[in-house]
Amino acid sequence: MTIVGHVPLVASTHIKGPHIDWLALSPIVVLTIGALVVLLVGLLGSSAARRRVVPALTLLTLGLSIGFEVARFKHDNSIISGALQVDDLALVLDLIFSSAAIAAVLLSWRGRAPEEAGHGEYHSLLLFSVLGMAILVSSTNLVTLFLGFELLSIPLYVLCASEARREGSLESGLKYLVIGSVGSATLAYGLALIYGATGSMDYTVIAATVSKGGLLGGVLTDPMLLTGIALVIVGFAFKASVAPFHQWTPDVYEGAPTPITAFMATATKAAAIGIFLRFFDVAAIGAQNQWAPWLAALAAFTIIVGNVGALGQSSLKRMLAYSGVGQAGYMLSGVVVGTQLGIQATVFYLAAYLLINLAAFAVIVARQRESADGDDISALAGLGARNPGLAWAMTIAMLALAGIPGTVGFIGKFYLIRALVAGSYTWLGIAIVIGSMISLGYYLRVVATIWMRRAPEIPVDRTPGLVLTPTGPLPAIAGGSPEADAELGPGFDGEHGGADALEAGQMAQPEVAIVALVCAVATVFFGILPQPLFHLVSHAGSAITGLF
Amino acid sequence: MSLSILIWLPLVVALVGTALPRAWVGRWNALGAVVTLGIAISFLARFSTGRAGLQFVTDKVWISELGIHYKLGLDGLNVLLVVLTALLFSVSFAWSARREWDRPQLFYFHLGLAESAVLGAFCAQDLALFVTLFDLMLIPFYFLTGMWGSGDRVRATTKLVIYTLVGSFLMLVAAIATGVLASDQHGTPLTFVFSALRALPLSHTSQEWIFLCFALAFLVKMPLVPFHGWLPDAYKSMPTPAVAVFSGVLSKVAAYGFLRVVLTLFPYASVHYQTLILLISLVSIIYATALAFTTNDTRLVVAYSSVAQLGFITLGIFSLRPTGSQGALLQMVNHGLVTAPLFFIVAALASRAGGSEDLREMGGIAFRAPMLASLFLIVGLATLAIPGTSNFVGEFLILLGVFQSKLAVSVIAFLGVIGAAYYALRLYIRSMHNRVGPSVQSREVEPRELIGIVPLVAVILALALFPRFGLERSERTVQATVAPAQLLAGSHPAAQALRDARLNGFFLAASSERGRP
Amino acid sequence: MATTTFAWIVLLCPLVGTILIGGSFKVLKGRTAGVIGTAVIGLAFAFAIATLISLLGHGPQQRELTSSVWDYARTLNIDARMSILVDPLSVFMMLVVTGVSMLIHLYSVAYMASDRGYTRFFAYLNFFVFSMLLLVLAANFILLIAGWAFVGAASYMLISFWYRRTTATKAGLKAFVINVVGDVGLVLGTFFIFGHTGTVDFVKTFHTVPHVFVRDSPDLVAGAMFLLVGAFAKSAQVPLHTWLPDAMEGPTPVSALIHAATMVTAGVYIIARMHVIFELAPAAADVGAIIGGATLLIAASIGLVVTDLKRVIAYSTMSQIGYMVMAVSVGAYSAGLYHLMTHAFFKALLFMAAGSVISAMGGVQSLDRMGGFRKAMPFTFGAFLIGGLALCGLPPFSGWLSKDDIIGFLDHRGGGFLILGVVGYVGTLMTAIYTFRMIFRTFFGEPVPEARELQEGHLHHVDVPVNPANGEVEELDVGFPGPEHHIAERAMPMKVAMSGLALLAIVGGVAQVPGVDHALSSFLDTTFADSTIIRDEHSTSAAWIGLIIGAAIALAGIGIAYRVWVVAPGTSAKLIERFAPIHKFLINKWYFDEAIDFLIVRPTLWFGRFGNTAIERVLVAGVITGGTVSIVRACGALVRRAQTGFLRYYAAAVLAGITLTALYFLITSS
Amino acid sequence: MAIGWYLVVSALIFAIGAAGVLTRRNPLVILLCLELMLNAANLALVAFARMHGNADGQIFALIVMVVAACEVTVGLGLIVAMYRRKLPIDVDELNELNG
Repeated sequence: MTIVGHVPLVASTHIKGPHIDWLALSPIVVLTIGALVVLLVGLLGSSAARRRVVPALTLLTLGLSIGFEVARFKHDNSIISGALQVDDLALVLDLIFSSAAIAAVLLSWRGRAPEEAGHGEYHSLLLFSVLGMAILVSSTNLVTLFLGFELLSIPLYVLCASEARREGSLESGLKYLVIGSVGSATLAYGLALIYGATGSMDYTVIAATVSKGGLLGGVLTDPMLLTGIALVIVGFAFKASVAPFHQWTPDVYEGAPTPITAFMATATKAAAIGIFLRFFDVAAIGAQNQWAPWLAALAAFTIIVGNVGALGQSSLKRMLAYSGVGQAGYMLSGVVVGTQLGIQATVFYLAAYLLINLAAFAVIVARQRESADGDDISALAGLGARNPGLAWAMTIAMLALAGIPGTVGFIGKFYLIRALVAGSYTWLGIAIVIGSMISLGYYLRVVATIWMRRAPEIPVDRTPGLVLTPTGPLPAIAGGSPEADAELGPGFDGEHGGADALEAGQMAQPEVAIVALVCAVATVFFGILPQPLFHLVSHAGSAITGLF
Repeated sequence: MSLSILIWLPLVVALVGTALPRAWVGRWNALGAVVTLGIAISFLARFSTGRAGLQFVTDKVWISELGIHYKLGLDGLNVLLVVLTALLFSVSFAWSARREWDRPQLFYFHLGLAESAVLGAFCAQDLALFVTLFDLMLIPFYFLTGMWGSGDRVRATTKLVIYTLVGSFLMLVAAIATGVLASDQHGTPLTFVFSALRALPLSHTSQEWIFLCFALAFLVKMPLVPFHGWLPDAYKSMPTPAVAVFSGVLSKVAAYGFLRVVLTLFPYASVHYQTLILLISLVSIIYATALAFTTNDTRLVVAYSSVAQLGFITLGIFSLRPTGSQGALLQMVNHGLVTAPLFFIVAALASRAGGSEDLREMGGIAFRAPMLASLFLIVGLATLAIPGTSNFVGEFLILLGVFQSKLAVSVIAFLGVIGAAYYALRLYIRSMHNRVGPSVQSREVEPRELIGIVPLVAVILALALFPRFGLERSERTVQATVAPAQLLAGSHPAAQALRDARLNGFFLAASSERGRP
Repeated sequence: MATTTFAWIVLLCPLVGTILIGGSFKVLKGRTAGVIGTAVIGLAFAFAIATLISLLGHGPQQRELTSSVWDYARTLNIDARMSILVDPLSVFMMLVVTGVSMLIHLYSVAYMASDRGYTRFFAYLNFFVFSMLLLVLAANFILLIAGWAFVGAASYMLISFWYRRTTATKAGLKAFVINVVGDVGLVLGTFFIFGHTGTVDFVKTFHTVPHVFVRDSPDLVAGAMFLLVGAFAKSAQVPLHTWLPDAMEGPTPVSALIHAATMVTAGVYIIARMHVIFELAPAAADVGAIIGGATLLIAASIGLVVTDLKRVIAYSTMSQIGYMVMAVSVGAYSAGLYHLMTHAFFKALLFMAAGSVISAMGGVQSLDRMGGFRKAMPFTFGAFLIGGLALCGLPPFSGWLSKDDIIGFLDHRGGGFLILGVVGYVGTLMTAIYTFRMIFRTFFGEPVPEARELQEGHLHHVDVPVNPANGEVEELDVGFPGPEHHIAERAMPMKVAMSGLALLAIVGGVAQVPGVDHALSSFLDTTFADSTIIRDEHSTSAAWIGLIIGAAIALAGIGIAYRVWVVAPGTSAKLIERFAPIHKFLINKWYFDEAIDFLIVRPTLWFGRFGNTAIERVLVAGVITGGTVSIVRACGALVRRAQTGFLRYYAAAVLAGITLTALYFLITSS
Repeated sequence: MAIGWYLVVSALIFAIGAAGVLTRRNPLVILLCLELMLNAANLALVAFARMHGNADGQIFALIVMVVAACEVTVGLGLIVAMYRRKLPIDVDELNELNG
């Protein structure tokens, strides 16, 4: 009561808010302003303005935020009296969010979703979601945590449903909303319990209490705190789509507009894993020997469920959703070890995952617009012959997801496993590679469809796979037995057909092709020379002190 | 001239080739392959014999965070294998260049990538680099088989990749564990360089499971029974040049891995599991031989014969005797030299038997093709390791090594020698001799077919006269490689004396390891 | 020039011939290939004589020369060099091999004239001689094994020379595989001995063996036994002999070459060469002697009933080699080698004559179809008769002296060896019987149509040639005996070769006559100087008694043969039906083939088929591969089925997850 | 009055909300149940704020309310959109996406 009593008094006098380091806050500020501006511009009359200016502004905003994020590197400071911690971990993750958003904007440039939802709304919601993520990963306080969490979720609910004419889109939106809200409620309740147990919203205080509990007897005994942590795990697990809380993922990914799916698959996952790192490696690190085994179990379970679930999926988006579940398992295992190495490995993997997935989704967008099969795997048949550029992008993406050497995916897995072994979680490393083995089952299927299956629509007119020379060699020798050739024929029409198709494909939607190719090239480049990425994540790792 | 040039030249050539018109690309790549071979030979020429250490070392930091070095080097173990690789690939390139391929640019790109990866895997002196290239070299074959193969090629190639990567991925974990645990136990910064790791012996417990992972990867790649499930389909549907290099070289990378990685880094486990591996090899020899007896698919006869041969090679390595490993090393080269031409010969046979590779469709082909017949006979006799060929010297050393360490095993292994005589000649007789097959048109072998066979036969004959050429370069290195395991096995002359002195490291590490939680 | 240089040249000649003929097969017309082939062997023979002369130039103690040209496979502690050993034994073998081979080449020049594979034939033939020379000249185990295997390979090529005949290819394969068994035995033997001596060089080995091995030490016996396996496989001793009769599928000159001069004598040679080892391992030596004796009897008994002309001679070879193996195993080295030489003469002669007869029959080899060729082909008859008499061991023919030299030695050693001596005499009797059975059935009696046709001056010619082994019609382009045939009466080269051998078969005995000269044994003395077995030549009188007994037994045998096949031709039929079971047993060659087929071949093939059909499909493809895949697929199906699409199920799963997580924490904490 | 009771009540509310989400098929009702779950958290927060005697809990509670409002708004928007498209307002009918 006393507090309440004093409130008017305090109010009457000049309220002295906490000091704010605006420069440190700049990325967030930029995003906020950008979102509002975009929203307003979206209200302009001329559709031309909307179509061109709005996305352009969005890109500008994101570009600016990236600029500020890069500029703020190595300035580790907590702001607004410890509500936010804009350190390198946060900044690296912000980079990931912004890049994902840029890709999303580019992919939806000619998309149906912005048209139907209205460009202004669509893009500002996207920006708000990014903002939410930025806040989430830099939160060092339960309130900001929850705030960011919701700020990233709610716009996504809308974005998923933004292709309002498509039933699937609406369905996915509602499903995401309901299940997501259950998650939010759980999280809120968990946070409440933690607050109750520790009496503070501030990570540092919580950490102190937790590790104090850790000191006596080695294990926490306060059931309230434990339940709180449990519920928080669940809440995060939702966003990271960790099994068994993953079930919304395939449906929502399939239903949502593909650019949004791409955004969710990369940015949302990054945010969720980021908050896992932030919360468990800072606030709850004291109780590691209690939550680590459970998280490890969840990770292993997720790896298996995701990878086996992806087998035999005919919808590419669905397949990628399941594979995303599996990948979430990989990343979660990086959280489990709770070392700086673990953090670096996880963030590295997130960055790699961003590049790889964007390449894949860009190709899917392209195919959805070109072929009738939508995101069905058959839409890729014969792509290798008709559009080598996209074909290679998809191939590289698939191989990278499978963790084949020469791609950044391999380095990522290498780094993760190295962290796991060092953290004496070798068995989890083995779980990861077992997951990768299973995953080959569906990634290779995609590659095979691209290169080794004939495109259904093109009529057979070209020479068979092997031009028979007068004296032989006969089919069985130099490859391409008759039926194989029949199957191969059109898909394998020399480079001309391919070239035409290539041009056609890229003329139609240069930005999509560019996203695909850039990401693919980056995937290979960082697979061979990963040094830059390592520098990036090494900051992130050192951001969280108090870990070895 | 640094090894990097040798390794990456094929890839560069192939990349350039993708920009060339399809009329030229074949010759261009063949030229590139021959140049590569020339470079490899120049290295062989400059290789100083009788030294154990590495030569032509290139050592750069690749990924400092992971302690991975881009370290290449040649020593007795790999110098000949590198030349063999360059040779087989250039032969395959030349053979392919005389044929029409669909989308040749892509075909040669994959082949070139494969050559670079294999050469790299052989030259790599860093465990992580080795593992990387070991996995990478498989991928081009996925495309080669899937796009230019025959029969149910997609299924076959998928099976091939998954099967082999199952092993390789486990090996990845094992490799990382090797580096991490070694550096932990000795408190040194993380490294994967072989020479450094050799100085940081692992505890027994970790050696055991790590050994199993590596062994699995290598055994699947070779393959040995019972890990050969991928072999029949894959070999049946691969295009000829691909299958020639695959069975000629890629299987050797695995065997080489045993020598380069396992024996040196996990000597304790090598001794501990010696019997197991010997048993697997023995079973492979006998079983594969029996399969080769009865199958009517010419390619499969060759395929199973290579399984048996790799059984012998593994047998030699795990005799844990210098003689055995020396023989194994020589045999790797020999086997590569005979199996590749055999596949080209099979192609030539099939082209005369109405395209069928089935023995029952063949017969009487020798008529009007005396040159083909005599080449085939030479290769066939070399395949069954007839004394007087270098193959025999290899087998002799292998079996001598095994004889010294496990008498019974070698006596049983000789059954494989007898069996080889039967299936090799059966293959020759059923195809070249007997009554003329239904759709056989016999004609003399053409230049474009000879490209694949003659150079290799020439080398076979040369080696038959001077097997010493293949032996002298590896003697020292092999002794150094086998020494640790031999020491532990107690069969080393100075075992008793040295054991206490040299192995304290092991036991200390072991005890401390057991102490750790 | 140094002695070894001559030897190297001897070794090189046939190799050069092979490459020359094989390389220029396109340009060689007519009989050029044959001429070249014969010439190089002749050259080799000349240089062999040169080697002999220059070796005799050395003092008796300096007659063991080795020469090495390069490190063949020297590595680690294995001293395998490309080196030859020239000592009396190898020179002796060199002479026999080159000499007899030269005549056989000469014979083939005409005999094979109409064969489409003429060039190929001489390339093979030269390669065969080269391999054999490598075998006898090798100075270390590795090269010995190499030559050993090359001989096997060459025999394969020659036996299946008419490669369109499935019977021929089968026979070739059989010969080769059994020979590889021999190689393996040799290699294992080498391992056992190398394990202790640490060297593969012959001279070193023979010097070290007495020091590193104690008498009858297990490893030594094992080694010697495995060496014997090698010897038996090559020399067609029981039970590894089954390839020899089938080897008759090859052209007749090949049979002559394999059986007379090269190949089969290798076993005898190696036992003699390794005598140091065998004398230290009497157990093994005795096994050799016993097997030799057994082979001697078994082969002779089969020879009594076989009706294929060439096979009869083949079995006689087996039994003669039995004598030699017996001899060298018990230490009668010079005697054994002496018989080896004489046998080479008369057996080559017999084969040539047989070949001539078969040509006259138009390819038919069955005795049942032959008869009365005496007048039609007098020269062939004469040659055959000389060879036969020498084979039976009748005075004054060479066989008489050499064979009884062996038996005499056995009796002289006494003890258990007496039994072997008796076996030898029994063998003599049977030999006489089957030899003259051949002669009588071929040349005496009513002339068969072919014989009459020949008497009228026309060589019988079949219009549709068939494979005598299985009666299937030949494919006429290549890989079958040429369209026309050649008989000694009409082909000068054949005549010359046969007369040469006939002469040797008669006078070859002079090399060693009890009480008269010991040229051979004293020459070989250098090699066997270190033999520990009592070597004082048994007394001349005893030797002559032995010779007379031998001759008597042989005469008796001939008498029996005369009684059965000439006086009362029906007798043999009667005998056959009286002793039907025995005859059946013999005609089936003691069921060796069947036994081997049943015990080894069938099970192996069955296992292979079982592997291909059952194990591969069920275990590998089914369980190992398919099993894993289906398990993973099943899990996938499970996950997908859980993904019902119903919102409320998802919520339920979530709440279940929440509860589980919370419970886990609460339980673990308390 | 012990904090325990507040917790019991809030837990009950949370459970009721969850049960509602599970059992009800009408999206509107489901939204209400979600509200219940969030408000359970609010109750707990306020109680704790009282217990600890600092205002953080209450601030949090306010924010949760705002968030809840937003969620409901979005939810209602979706439902309206579906209604416009004549889609059945029943979550069990929304299973086009599955597998």
